[in-house]
Amino acid sequence: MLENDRNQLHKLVEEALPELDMMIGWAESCDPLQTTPVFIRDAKSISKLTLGPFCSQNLAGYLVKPPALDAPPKPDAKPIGICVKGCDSRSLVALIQEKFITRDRVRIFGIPCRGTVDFRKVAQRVPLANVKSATMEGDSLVIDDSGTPLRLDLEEVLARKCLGCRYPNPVIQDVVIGQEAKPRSSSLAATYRDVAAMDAKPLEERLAFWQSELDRCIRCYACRNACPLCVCQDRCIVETREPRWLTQRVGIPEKFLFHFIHAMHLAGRCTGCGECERVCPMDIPVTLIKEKLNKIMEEMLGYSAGLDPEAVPPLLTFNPGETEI
Amino acid sequence: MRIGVFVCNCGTNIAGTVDTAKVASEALAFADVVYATNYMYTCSEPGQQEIQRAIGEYGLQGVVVAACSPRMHEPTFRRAVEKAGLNKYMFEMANIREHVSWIGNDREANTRKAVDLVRMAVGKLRFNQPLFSSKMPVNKRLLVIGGGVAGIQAALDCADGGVDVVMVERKQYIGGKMAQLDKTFPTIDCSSCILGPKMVDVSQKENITLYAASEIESISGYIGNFTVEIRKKTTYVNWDACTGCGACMEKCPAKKAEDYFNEGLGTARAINIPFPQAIPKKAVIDAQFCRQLNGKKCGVCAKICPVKAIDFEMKDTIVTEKVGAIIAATGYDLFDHSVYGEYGAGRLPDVITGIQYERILSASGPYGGHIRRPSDGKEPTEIVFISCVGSRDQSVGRPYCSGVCCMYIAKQAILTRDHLPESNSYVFYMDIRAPGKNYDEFVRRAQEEYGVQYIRGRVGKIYQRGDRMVVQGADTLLGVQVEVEADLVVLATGVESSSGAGELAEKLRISYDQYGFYMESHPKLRPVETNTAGVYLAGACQGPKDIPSSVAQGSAAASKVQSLFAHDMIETNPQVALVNERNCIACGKCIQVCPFGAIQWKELRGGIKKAEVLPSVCQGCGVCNATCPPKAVQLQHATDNQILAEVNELCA
Amino acid sequence: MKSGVNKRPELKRGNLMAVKIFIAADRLDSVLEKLATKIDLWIPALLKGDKSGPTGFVPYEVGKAPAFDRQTTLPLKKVLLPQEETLLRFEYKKDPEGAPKTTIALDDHREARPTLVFGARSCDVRALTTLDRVFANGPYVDPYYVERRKNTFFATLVCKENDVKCFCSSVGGGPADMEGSHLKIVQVDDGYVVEALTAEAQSLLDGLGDAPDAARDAKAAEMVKEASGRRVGDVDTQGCAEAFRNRFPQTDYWVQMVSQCLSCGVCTYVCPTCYCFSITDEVENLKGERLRSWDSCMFYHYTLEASGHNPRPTKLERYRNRVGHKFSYIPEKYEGLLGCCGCGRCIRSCPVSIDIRQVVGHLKENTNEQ
Amino acid sequence: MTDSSPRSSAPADETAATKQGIKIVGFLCNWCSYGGADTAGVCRFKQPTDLRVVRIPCTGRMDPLFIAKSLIYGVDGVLVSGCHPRDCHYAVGNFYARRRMEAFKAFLPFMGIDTQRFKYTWVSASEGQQWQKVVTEFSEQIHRLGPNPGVRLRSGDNSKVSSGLR
Repeated sequence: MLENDRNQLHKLVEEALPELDMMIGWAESCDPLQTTPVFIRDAKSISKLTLGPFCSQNLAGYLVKPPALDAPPKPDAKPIGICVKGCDSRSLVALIQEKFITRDRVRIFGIPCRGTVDFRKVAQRVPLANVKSATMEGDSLVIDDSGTPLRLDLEEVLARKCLGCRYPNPVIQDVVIGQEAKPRSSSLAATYRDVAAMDAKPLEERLAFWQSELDRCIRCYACRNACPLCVCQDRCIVETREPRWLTQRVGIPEKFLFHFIHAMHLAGRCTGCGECERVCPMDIPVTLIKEKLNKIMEEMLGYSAGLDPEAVPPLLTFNPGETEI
Repeated sequence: MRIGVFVCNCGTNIAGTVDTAKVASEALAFADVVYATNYMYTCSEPGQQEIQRAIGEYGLQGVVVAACSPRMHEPTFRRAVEKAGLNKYMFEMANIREHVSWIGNDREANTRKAVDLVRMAVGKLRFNQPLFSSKMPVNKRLLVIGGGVAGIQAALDCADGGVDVVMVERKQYIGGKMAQLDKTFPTIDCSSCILGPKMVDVSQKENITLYAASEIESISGYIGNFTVEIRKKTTYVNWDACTGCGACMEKCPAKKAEDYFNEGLGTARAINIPFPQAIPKKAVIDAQFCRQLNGKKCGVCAKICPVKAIDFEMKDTIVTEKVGAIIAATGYDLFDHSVYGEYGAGRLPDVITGIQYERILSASGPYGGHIRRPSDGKEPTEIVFISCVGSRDQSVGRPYCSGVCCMYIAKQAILTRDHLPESNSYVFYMDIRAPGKNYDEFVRRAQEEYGVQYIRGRVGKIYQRGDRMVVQGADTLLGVQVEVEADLVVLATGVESSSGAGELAEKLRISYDQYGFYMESHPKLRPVETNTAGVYLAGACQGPKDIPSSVAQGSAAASKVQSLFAHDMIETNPQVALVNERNCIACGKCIQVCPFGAIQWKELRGGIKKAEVLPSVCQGCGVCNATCPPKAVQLQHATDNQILAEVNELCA
Repeated sequence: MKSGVNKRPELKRGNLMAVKIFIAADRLDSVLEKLATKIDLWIPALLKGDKSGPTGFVPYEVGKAPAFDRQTTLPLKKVLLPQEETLLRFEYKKDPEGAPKTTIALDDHREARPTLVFGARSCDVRALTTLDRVFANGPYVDPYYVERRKNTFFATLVCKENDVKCFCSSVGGGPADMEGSHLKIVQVDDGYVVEALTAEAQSLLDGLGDAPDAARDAKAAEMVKEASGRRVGDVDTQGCAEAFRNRFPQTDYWVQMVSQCLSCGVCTYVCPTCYCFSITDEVENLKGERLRSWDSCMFYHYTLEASGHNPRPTKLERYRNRVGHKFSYIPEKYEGLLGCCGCGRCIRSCPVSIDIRQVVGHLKENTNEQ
Repeated sequence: MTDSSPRSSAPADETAATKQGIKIVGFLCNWCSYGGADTAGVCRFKQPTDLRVVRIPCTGRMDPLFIAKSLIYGVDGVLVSGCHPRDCHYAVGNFYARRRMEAFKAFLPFMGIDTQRFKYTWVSASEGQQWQKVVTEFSEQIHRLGPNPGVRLRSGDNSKVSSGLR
């Protein structure tokens, strides 16, 4: 099935490429459990494009990050092709909504998604050192580490964000590759299960949890840079001295404030793609922080980001009548 | 930075509960503070001279005064440091009087708090920058929105002063509610006799451009330089040609059109000039009732019109005007009494509103000035007036007093007695509010000379009995229930904000209260200014008002405009937002949130977009600064670094 | 501070008879506990509860289990080069009489305590040769680094198994490389054979255990032999310095190689040889500190000049600089020594799976074609 | 409230040291609440002395991150006050602020910071008495909570908590 989808993608990209500036997709990397983003400009590279549960990166951010951000497209520029999963498509909607990119600048190849693999979860079951290959067989992930092939249920190694996924199918697309996927969640409760579990803990435990988690933060800013909606990037206030919100110290307060800044700047904008958590080398559940704010936005203001290109993010507007928010 | 700190004793106001000498000596230990002292009255002439002396002697680059509220003396001290050669924004105040000495008696705690406040002020001052005003030209044209008596007064005053005036009125005639009135209290002079000449003046002044039957489409720009789009609504009559002869009205076969001017008491023709003295005296076709426009064959007016002014194909047009100031004089509407079930919920034909009664009283009204009741045209003999209908009633969301009803009821009762000497008038009232000049005397005349019976109490019920109505109420002074059998009931419907006031306020970017009345800058000291520079208020759009107050406000607003227009250039407030282009990521969020439209796109070489603040439009609220994710836009004098510095002094 | 600043810290290899002890796996904790009483002890350990969680070097605490099973997520450089360190403290002294003159008092007191890193890997220790060149060998000697360096000892594990991202052999090291180490640790079936490589190290082993029996000794020797023979990685770094220079102006090459880079600092922060730092003064009222903190050449702000100009404005220039630094500038400056230890951490932790081996490996290919 | 009421002042059993230590930062808009605080002063309405006021032009200027910064770095309480909704000097600044602060308030406890340490309210320039009430109640609340421990780790308090997440 995956093979068919891949062939279909190759065919569609081949047809579309002459009209495209380039095509952004995923390619295999040296690690069988992780792909690498690839930027295709010539037909002979199309075969590099791959699909499947290892295509974890959200590619939407590449459309707006420097240098693209600093140089506005020429009026006659051709559209950019891009592969998006359900969650990625919401980032794209948010970027269109915030006018970082126009709809006609992108040709969207929608990929219904059955979930992406969290390699750390694989590592809990098999030492990564010798993984030679990983393939999908039905709903199982088959790991070959030059011993007996190990069969893992895909569900058990899915990224945390996938478990409560409500939008596995792209919410915006020009073409769709493969068959529609079934949402794993249809309720707020299921989507925000981890948030609720956290909320249920006593305050002191929550503080201790974040102290312990954020203590590991090395301020490498991978979470920020991977976030498709962290559009400030090089201008981010966690690094500037003018204004000077943070020092170079690596104490817990600095790390808290850094993550507060990240979270508050995404309040009402975060589409929950989970990139910040995926890229964290220190395995800090940073997406969970944003999930809480997303939940607040849904419950308090009835807003879910990245679904409607016409909507105004809720903190950029107001309603005089909402006296009881 | 070399900072001087001056701690004021304010006599004993501060020194009574704060050890000012200790505050000064602790301040001297702060980084950058090179001079600190306390003084008996720092705001006094010698106190200011002490600051100026220290600036010279110690080469101070910034000054902190710990004294009263900056809302009190910040301007004083800014002037003082400016005189000594400092930029006036290199000054900070620590409020150790209203916020410290006056609210606690614990000298030790107060002193500690005062030291903290001084430390915060010093912390902020380290990040202060000299700020400078800029100048920009003023377009000396005025837009008056609303052609009621307040707007007319403002327009005429300004036009007399040589200002070009653009007046926009959404009805087809000017004069507003006053044009519908018969007589005015407390002098009983004829409303149209005193208003008419002013209306004529508006039409004849060469420097007044009148757009009637028009509405404001959009407003952009800022004080001195507004651009206004005006929507001229379709009238189906070419007003340039129309002479107001009225021939079309006579022949129009659609005779059952709504007569708005007469408050529905009569009927009008589909093509209509609402009253003989109307300015502009031009006909308008009511599309709802016109036969031709409703697909029936007609076109009588077009045939009869001697100047061929009728145009059934007419569409709305937009005209653009550029002005330097705006006066909003959009007036008021009247409360819809149908929410009161006890008064018949609008279903009893002989329960009418005060304004309808004005039309009945008026010689140019539907009954030619003869008092009759609408249901059967009979002359009433027993007439009941009920005050506070939609005023001072929390249950209908109108807790405020409309201010004019007590007076107009008295007037109408007097006039009723003049017209029908045999009639009896009764007034049900809560309180009598008659605080104006000769007002209370007027009400007394109604009671004493004209025998109007004032009954203090609310009416509980009105119902039909035969061809009369029974008005049941309480006389709370006598403590009895009363019942009056009435031929006619007049409800003193209260004043409410004009329909569409909110939408217009948003176009003007001014604030309004929960009832839709526009907010003045200061309820006492800046009653006709708004918080949007260059936008002024006149008349009842700001709150219920009678004619003299409206006229006074019209003149007041006009004088504000003329004092603005006395300058060729205006100075801008430098405490505005400023974009650091290097940090701007062109996300446009500041543009989206700015309540004043003060931020726009700017294009650099290579098509790179950046946000740009228009300093003359920016009011300095800082929403953009709070919103900007990379903090590229900073509100001058309340920058992130300045606020953080204050917070840091407390975290330390 | 003056002594020894111009020469590389001497790591004497003792001529004495090699001292070896055996530590049974179940005695490891008590041995570490004993060691910790002699010297400040650091061990590799889990930084987060689960077994696949991130790891790094931490000061030993009783009961803390060392994580020897895999390479740490974070390198050991922070033992010598903390992420944030206070270089000096200063305080403005005001004249109590209120005269405007202030004086300034400086305090650069520092203390380097003898420290042992138990369970380093050869790639990590080898990486210090790069740091030594920069901080210790002149012309600018960093006293903070040098003092810690002189007082720090390394007990290095012979690498039992590498993963697909390791390439130490390609850059001059190897799984059993003991360059710069003081103790050698060989994991045998039921424990560890630890061998002192220097005289100072020998005293550390005193009283910690007995010599291994012959079987274990033989097993250890066999494992060392296996590891020494294992070639890890196949990147051709021959002539990479020159190849890089040729590639430098070819924007297309860099576009092709690193378009996916996110410009984050992961690769540099997990890199044992990356040493870029920033110095900032943090002042609160009259007191202040001069801080040195990790910085990353992948950050925009790293090269941002006060004028607003940035010579490396995009990730392409920045990534190119990183490669150049490790594979061209350092070898050209320091007699061919590569600025990379082949640990593979940057590959492992890269959020978008950029593989520096490919970037380096392709430097030479078809140079003219690109 | 009356000055004679023992409950109107800080709890009596509190040591002088804690009393001295409590610091509350107040972000007050210039037009309404700062004026309200002035009015309270002019009327000599007695208030606890823990509050330190930062004057801002409008609550719309209030980035919730100022609150985060204050609480993370150990200020004991944060009080934000502005014009009543619809009375904003800048027409709508407090509408923006209301959403932002409400969301922030709901978010704070998730990170382990006591939401009771933050309050926002609306007080007009004429409401001196209301201001006294707000300050008194909030100060009492913060005194009950005691000094803000902030987020700093006490020494040796490293990774005690395991993640229950994956």
